[in-house]
Amino acid sequence: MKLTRRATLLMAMGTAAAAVLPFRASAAAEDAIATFTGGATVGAGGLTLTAPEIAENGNTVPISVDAPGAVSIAIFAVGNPTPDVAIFNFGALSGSQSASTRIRLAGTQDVVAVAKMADGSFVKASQEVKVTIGGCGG
Amino acid sequence: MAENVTPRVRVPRSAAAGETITIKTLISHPMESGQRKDSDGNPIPRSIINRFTCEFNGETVIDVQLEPAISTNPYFEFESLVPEAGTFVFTWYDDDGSVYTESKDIAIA
Amino acid sequence: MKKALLKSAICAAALGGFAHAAAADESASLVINGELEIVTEAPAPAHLDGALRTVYSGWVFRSDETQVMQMDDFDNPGMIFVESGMADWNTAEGTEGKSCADCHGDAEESMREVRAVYPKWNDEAEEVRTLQMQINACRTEQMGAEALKTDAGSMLNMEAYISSVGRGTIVNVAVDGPAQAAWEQGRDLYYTRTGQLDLSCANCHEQNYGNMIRADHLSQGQINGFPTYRLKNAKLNGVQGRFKGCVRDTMAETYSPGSPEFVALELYVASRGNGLSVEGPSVRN
Amino acid sequence: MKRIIQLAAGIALSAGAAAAEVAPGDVVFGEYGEVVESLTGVAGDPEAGRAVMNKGSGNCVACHQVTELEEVYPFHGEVGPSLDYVGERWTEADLRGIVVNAKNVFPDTMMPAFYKVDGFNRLGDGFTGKAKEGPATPLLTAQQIEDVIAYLMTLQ
Repeated sequence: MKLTRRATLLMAMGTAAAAVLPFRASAAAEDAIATFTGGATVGAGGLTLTAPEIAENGNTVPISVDAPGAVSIAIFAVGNPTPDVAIFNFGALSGSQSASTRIRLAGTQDVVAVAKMADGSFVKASQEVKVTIGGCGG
Repeated sequence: MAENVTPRVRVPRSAAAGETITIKTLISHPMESGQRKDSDGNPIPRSIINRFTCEFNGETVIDVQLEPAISTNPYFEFESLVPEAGTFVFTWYDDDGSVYTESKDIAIA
Repeated sequence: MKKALLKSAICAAALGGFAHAAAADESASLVINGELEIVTEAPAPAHLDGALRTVYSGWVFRSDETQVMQMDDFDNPGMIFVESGMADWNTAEGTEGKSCADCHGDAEESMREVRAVYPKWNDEAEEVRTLQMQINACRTEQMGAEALKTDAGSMLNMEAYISSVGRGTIVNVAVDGPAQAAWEQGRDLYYTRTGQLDLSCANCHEQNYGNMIRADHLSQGQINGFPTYRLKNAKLNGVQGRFKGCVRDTMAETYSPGSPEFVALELYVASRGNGLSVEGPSVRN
Repeated sequence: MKRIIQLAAGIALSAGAAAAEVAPGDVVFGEYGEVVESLTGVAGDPEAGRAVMNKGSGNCVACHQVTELEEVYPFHGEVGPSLDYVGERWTEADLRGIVVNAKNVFPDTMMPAFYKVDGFNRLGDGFTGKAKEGPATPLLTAQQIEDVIAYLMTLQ
């Protein structure tokens, strides 16, 4: 990914800002999550989100989700300009309701996973991923 | 249109009937997010893989909706039940209308 | 300023710069695909004259997540480019209608020991050649094909393929004999400060490896893992392109990939890793 | 970099008003590399100096740890010493000397000179990798250096 110097700088500034402010999902993130849940109440438990505490590069961040009994799991990067990341829909032959992938994070932020369970209920898990700032360059 | 798009999958050659196996997939693709600008400051249009599916003998294993926040060269790892011998079919759908597929047979050991 | 204060300050600075160079993670071990053992730590070669006691692959400085990506070829996105290189190896090109395979056969056998000894003196041409220069010599002189651009696309794919079949062999670049003059030129460049930031390779990668520069964990700058897939730009990166990036970040006028200066520097830096395994294509941040 | 150039241009334009400003070549160093005189005659602004510590400006935290800045500019380097209590350990003149040209104080230091325009090897045009046409622009302006010194003096 070729980032312009300016974009990199903006990203770094974004990171700094994210670090100062206490976490609050952006309106865009809240909307994206609500679109997935249909506005239903979201509980906790039964969903494991695995992400690095510190990502060496925000361009390629490995993450995993696991929610036994889920129908689907959506992932959101609440600090990205567009918070949606992916939705995993599990079919009849899924061996487990788990998946791993690699995602892009535009700076330090919370990654949120929301699972839709077989009974129609929703659960949520989130983890902060600190995206590093390089020392070199302007 | 994205160039040199090549799908890759890793599936065991055989499994016990009813066993759960791990599958890995990787497709070479730039996943152009639509949020970047070229050196002249013009936006580079979005061009991503937007959906990935895995089926076994016609039944869905997983069906993934991808957004631009999925990294270049999209990678997935997931698990599948193997009730019988058969064929996995993997399909990637590109924004530009291209569809890439790969299939792998699995035997019952 | 009091003289005593100055002395203690110099002492503190020296501590910050040298004694503090934290040890790399000596417990990490790299085994690829569960079978291919990679030497990521070795006694420093004698020609470093004690500048380093131990040499470490850049792999040991990376985070757990990045390390894991290199431990399985399916998880290593660099292998995408190896596949392209492999296809090119078997493709006839140029006026002679020959492929690499026509002369060299199966690269897994014929190329296994190659990456470990490059850059290398070429008697006939009377020059030190990087692996990329040798690939182009083959193309232009044997195949009648066009030279590939240094450190770009197809060239990096081929270099990655040739590196991949040499993984696990021990880097053993010759520093004496006819290569010695270029090696010395490379050594001088390594220790020469450049740019408005006035930094040499050694400032970061010899005096401060193991330390953080902002959130970057400084490595020894070893190149046994090149070409390397960087998470930063999600593609293969060549050694000399990487050199260029580093020199640029000292706010200097860089040399160009393929220049005699960078060829000499590649020889010298490669020789600093004598004793480590060939590792390319590696995964780095 | 662009911003630094603009700032420098601004200073050049207002050269008349900033007559008191000391040019990089005219800085007077003491026996141990210290610089007693303010570069501008205008008191430094510690708040502005605090901002200079970050990447995109002085980038001090790339190498130096400052506890007070951990929240606002996370991830600090370990290459140089911590700057906590630096205002107790050094005088203002010492700090000014180190920021202007640390090599006058520590000959082998890795720290760049932030107010120096000559004597470089292969001087580049910012971070472009291309040669710089014409004279160098100092990494920080005279006032930015005064601001940083004012900030560092608050670290007590």
